[in-house]
Amino acid sequence: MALDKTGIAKRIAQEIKNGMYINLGIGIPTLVANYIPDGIEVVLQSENGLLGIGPFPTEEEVDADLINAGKQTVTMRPGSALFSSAESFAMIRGGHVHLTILGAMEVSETGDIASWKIPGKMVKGMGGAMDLVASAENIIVAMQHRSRNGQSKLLKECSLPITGLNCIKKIVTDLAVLEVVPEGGFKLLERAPGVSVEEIMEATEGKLIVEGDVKEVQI
Amino acid sequence: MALDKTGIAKRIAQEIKNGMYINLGIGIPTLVANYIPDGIEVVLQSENGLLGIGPFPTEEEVDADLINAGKQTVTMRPGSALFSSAESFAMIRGGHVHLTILGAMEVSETGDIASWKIPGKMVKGMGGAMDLVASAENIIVAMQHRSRNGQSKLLKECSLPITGLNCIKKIVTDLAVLEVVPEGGFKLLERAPGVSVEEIMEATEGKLIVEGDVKEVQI
Amino acid sequence: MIDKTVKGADEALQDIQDNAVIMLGGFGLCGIPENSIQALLRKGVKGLTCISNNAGVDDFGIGLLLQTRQVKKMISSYVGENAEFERQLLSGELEVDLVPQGTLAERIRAGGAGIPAFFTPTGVGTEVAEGKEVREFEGKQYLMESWLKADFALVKAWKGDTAGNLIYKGTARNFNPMMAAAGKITIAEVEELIPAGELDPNEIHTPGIYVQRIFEGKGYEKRIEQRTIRS
Amino acid sequence: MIDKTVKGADEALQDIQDNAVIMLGGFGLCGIPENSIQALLRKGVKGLTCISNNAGVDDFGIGLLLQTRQVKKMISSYVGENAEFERQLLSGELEVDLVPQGTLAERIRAGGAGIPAFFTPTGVGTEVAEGKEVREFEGKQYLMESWLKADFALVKAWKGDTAGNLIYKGTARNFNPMMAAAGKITIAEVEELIPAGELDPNEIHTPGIYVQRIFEGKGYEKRIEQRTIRS
Repeated sequence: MALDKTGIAKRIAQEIKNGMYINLGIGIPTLVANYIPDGIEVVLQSENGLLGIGPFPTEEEVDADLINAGKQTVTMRPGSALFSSAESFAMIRGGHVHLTILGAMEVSETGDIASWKIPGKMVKGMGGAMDLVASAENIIVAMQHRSRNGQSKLLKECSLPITGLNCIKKIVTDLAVLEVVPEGGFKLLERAPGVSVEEIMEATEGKLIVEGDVKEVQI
Repeated sequence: MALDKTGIAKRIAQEIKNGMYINLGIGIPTLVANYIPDGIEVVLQSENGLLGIGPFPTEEEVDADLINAGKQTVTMRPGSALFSSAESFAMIRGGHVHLTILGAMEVSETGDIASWKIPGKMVKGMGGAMDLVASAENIIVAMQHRSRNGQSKLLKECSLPITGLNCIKKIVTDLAVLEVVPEGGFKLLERAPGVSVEEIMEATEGKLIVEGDVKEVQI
Repeated sequence: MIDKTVKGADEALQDIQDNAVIMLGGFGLCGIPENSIQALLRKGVKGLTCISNNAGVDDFGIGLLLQTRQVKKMISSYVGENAEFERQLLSGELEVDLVPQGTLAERIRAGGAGIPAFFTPTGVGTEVAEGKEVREFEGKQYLMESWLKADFALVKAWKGDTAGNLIYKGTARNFNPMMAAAGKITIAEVEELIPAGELDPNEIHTPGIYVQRIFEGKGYEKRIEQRTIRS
Repeated sequence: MIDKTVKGADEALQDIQDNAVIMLGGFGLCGIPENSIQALLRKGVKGLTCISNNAGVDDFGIGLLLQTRQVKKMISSYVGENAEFERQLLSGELEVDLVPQGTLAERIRAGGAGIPAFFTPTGVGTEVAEGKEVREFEGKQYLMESWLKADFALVKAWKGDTAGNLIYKGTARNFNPMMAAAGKITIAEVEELIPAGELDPNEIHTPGIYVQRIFEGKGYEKRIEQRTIRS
């Protein structure tokens, strides 16, 4: 059974270590915040100028001057800090954010990511995604293994304009957990419960590396 | 009669216009603050992170955490702001400080200034002087016309390592007020009371430009 | 201290001309100069180049200036959420220069700080790198990016004093501090304008040296784009 | 929130090795990390490269580390007021790299901000330009300068919380914020350490992300170099 969005978020949450500063993208990555294990202390960064994102506000707490990068109203945890966009991206570019989790339209077997533009369709802009993928040491992509029309999103090469080159280290999809290896290729680390290696192979256009027995995701 | 240090400071104070942000160097430039005319509102910048330098503190007001760039204890005027050294030099480099007044060991007829190093003797470092002279649109030098051993400090070319190239616009010495003209040369604007053009010419190694009648400094 | 107070947005913006390059603070609709945008609408200047992280929504923020066709060019990082924008872009009426958000923030910071160019890893190998110098430092590739400056920077703060010192609130700070420093003329609108000397010098986000004109704004709507509530 | 508290300077500096590159905050003797300097003296690490705007005085600040010959190299903008420094420099025991103050501040800021190089007008045509690339932008010449980073940044703040957020006081801020961001390991000593959540997030000068270890310092002398009084 393939993982649903919650399942993907739960699996990614297992990658989170105590003391990490983390930037979560819009969509599934945002859900990850809900599944961080007890006893693990992390700080969530919002690139519009906040360290220490808290839960959504109650009706009474809503403050138009306090939003996250998805323009949603948020709150602050104790120990938060506010700063400018220049300072925020100084943090990102300077490698101070330990982990970035974001969505993608395509990932290549060399770790390229395409996520910001579909030529001919509306171009909304890259926002902070290009800065994040160019800078973070550790980037995890959360996405569906195939597009809505069934095409693999794990490719030999990206077909869409890329957001960053050779930057993705790990991918968690509805079907599998994969590592992009330095020599190129998606190494299959785990498969979704009940999903066979063959199914994953079929859904992966890029080079899939399977070594020994591949265990199932535990969430 | 040549101007004394107070006289030089008083003459420079006449150059100050309402609304200016000003950086004053150590020595005579610091004295200028005492002679800013009534009704002229200016803000003094200290490159270690303060806009709005006030007078020296009383014994009770002394605060080790509030000093100027000369490491003297100071106070803040109402409306002051504190900031980091990076922000301070962003202000300077970005041209936000309107006027810099500083001392010099030599000035050349093309506006070069030497003020930071005497080879073979102790080198203390340039501090913020190189940033100030490279950035300010308007720089006035306050100095003695000749060195202690009688040599001119207004030269064809600087003999000491320079602090900045083609940057000095105006010089106020004990003998004269001079403008460095774009085509090269010190144009004599004013002479100290009772000091003759000939005396100034003799004390000036670089090209001295004298046009018409040169009036006396009024202080 | 120098008093930079003006009566309101119309007086502050009286000398903006057609084809001016302007910066507008804000992230989404958070921290935008609402009063100055209204004054631009009233004044009707055209051919504007607007440097702003976003382009507002159809009926608020910079979206209003798009409706009246006062904008010739946008320099932004993200311009979704705006149907009129999309129409003008596809029809060729509007030029758009998309810049990664961190690069945009740093280019504006560089403009204020007198740094004409700098190197960033952002965008290497992407469309953004086209025509730009690439150089390797310590084994990694970087792009050279240049400063951004503006004829007018329109910023919004929470509190300000008559000397132009500003304090922002929450995430409404965003692009405002860098823009304040990068404008030849910086116009600050604040929710509360107080006499110089009443703000703690240690808490000031934008020192007054960067601000040429300041006024207390009126009738802030502070529209929320995504009102998300916890149950 | 992540708790970064350590007991004191000795614990904070326990893994500093000989030949480390360290940054030390402060301007003159204002805002220097007094406790961390004492710990360096106790630990006796040698061959240090010290990046600091100044070099202290003979018997205080970095001057103490010069007395014990623990410093191999200084990167500073101004090193007057120090006879032992002068002696070591003239005898060739000490390497010194003099950097204009604004360039020093910006190079450190670049180190923390992931910018390997930038252009500045400072030093064009001077000794500082030797061996550096010069380039023209908009009719003016600029030098290319590179980032500075450190193995350890030792900073001093007024108040700090257990999450590493810092607030400085007066002009004791100076180089501390940029250095906090440019250290692989940043050690902050504060006059008052308080629990996370008690500082206003809007008033923080250095966000905790930059700080790895924090402790409450003891016995600050805060020596004044030029005690100038108005009568």
